[in-house]
Amino acid sequence: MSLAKRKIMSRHEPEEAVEARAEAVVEVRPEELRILEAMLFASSEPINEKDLAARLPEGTNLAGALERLREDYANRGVNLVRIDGKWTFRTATDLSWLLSKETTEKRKLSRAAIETLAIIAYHQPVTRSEIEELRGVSTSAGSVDVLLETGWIRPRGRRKSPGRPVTYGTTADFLSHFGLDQVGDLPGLEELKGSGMFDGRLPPGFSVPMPSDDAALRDDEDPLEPSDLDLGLAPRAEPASGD
Amino acid sequence: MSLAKRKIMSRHEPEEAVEARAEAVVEVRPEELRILEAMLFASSEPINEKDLAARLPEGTNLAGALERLREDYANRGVNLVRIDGKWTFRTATDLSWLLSKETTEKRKLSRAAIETLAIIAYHQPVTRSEIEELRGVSTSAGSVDVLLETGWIRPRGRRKSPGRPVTYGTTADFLSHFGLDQVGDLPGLEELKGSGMFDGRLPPGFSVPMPSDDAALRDDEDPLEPSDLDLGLAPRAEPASGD
Amino acid sequence: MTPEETAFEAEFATDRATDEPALVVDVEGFEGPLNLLLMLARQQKVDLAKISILALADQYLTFIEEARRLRLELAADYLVMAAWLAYLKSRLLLPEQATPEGMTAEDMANALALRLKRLEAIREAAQKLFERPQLDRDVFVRGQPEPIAHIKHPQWTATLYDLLTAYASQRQKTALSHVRMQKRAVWSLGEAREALERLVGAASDWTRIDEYLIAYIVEPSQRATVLASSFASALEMVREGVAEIHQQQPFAPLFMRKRATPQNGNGVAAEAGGAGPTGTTG
Repeated sequence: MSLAKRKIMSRHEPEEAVEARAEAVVEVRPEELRILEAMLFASSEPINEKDLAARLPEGTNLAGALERLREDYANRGVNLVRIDGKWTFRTATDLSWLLSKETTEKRKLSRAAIETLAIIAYHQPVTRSEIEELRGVSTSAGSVDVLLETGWIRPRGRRKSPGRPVTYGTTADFLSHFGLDQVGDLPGLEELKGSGMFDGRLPPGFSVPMPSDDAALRDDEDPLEPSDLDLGLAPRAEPASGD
Repeated sequence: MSLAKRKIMSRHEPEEAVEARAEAVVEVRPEELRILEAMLFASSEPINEKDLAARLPEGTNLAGALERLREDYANRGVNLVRIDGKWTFRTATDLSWLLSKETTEKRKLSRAAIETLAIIAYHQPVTRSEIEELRGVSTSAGSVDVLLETGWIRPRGRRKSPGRPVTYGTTADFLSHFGLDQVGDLPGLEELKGSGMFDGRLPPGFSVPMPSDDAALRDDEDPLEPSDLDLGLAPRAEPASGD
Repeated sequence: MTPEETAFEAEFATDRATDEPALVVDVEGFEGPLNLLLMLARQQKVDLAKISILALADQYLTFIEEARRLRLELAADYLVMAAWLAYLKSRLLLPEQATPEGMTAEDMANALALRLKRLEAIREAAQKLFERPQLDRDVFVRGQPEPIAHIKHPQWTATLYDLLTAYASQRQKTALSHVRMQKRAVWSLGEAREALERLVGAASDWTRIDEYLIAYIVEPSQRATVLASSFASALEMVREGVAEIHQQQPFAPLFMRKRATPQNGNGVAAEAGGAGPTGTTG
């Protein structure tokens, strides 16, 4: 039952109904919620809905149960979130002050690398020369290497254009690190569309303005060749079949 | 607030009070509970009360907050538990089955096991030393163990001979796996020759037995003793030293 | 690799208010001339769409001159941009000529403004991205994951063909090369004992064991085992007090005889020791 519903009901129902409902909520917690809680709590990795459904009784409304759980935990110290289409519990963002003491400081990315990551994220699939054009500098090799090392980007294919440059995109780790359900949820995408950011490289009439980390290659991409992998070009690439 | 208290209150208070309380519980979750939740969730090990108290606002009733949290989670899929004086979340014990995943995995029998199985199929009832003699190599106990695990062979009795070795035969599962109506349907010498499995250079007098898996013991067999089963001997091996 | 950024106050900007932020330029070129242009453009404090490209070009060129006066080594990108801007500036200042084959100066200026706008947009996007709560910095996953135990149940597979070929090939192999190892004849201690008891029962005087044994040795190959077992059994019989044994010197013949009629007690002891009564077969 949603929070909103509960409030409305408590306002319009007689006392007994409220009481009965309160008891139902508190005491007889539906088994599917308990199962979801247990599975999601136990794992540190997000779990996809198929795997969750596999452990639930037949006919359970998974989407409904997840939504109910999400609401249950919305104001707790631990929240249920969806990352890359999968579900996981994470600590509430406003409590970061509490926990950050425990962690060691991660290496900070240079501004060039941050900018390069943003270009890859918002512009994917994108080649190095396109990154360079956007940034107006001709030396982005270092940034790309650093980003490959973080595991947040991956070479995903080769552009069908002279020189067949490698195209880059983001990984599931990227979504997980920034707590995104999908690249479509990147902040400020609308503003970027408004800035004409996506117009530049697209031929007229070609309307794929949104970034996509879909493993499926675009029409203008060829797959990476085995030799690309041998060269260590794609050491961190996710298997194409990974999702 | 404890569960018991909440129930009592909802029974004796006017509707407004119940509503106010319900909202208080749902919406304004005390910060100390959120902090405890987040800390206990994210910590890599159970936390003692001193460390918990260090992160809480001054003057917080830690024992009360922990008790409240313990009750909050008592009927959830995850419980707050105290282990060795420290606090941690654990999957509810009745849901531990969720945390194991059972899969079947296809595995091919080793060459030695197949050979041993073939001898047992054709020559049953047969003892391990007879298998060894037929195979011309000392059969590893492992092959027989693996075959017992497949459910395709069974110990059927003990040979009336010094040492009273266990005799083995095939099971109904064996027939079902290999698509045989009866073990007598296994091809005989002429059929084997005809299908090219023997290349013709066989010594005179060479024969292939007409196999039978009749459950009735033969004249030279004694039944297994109850102790064979009790000792786990039956699924395991011949009692070379057993008697 | 973090670009080593070199900061210096842009001294040329004398016409600007002193409270404006100092320009920070990485001369190694990791940020690039577009970045510099963007910083200069921001100082115009207008919408990038309404920026004066001419003024911007002037500021950029002034900056480059200043940098050269300070003998800063600028990356080539900066110089290329300077040359391009100088060209653009000259085109913008000249009356526009219709050149069907190329872009007009205005197109070029607009294209530059668009590039700046894009760079700014991606900058803002990057900032928003990194303002998001980040894993292991702001938000945390379960610290004590309870691993899902994976219980594998093997499902064994084999085909009838495997079975039959395995059967045929091993039967064939053993049928052709099966050598029945002759069971090695070993004279057991029991056999030796029995023989020796017969020996000492038959003769009460010293008897050479080896002489006696030769009668038993059918095959020369058994000589060693017969000798060893007999000797061991003889020692056992001596220990039990049933017989006596003596030898003149190392490697000399061994002599054995029944012990002189034992006392009652001894006899009982010998029998209790499990030895068969002597002379039963005599």
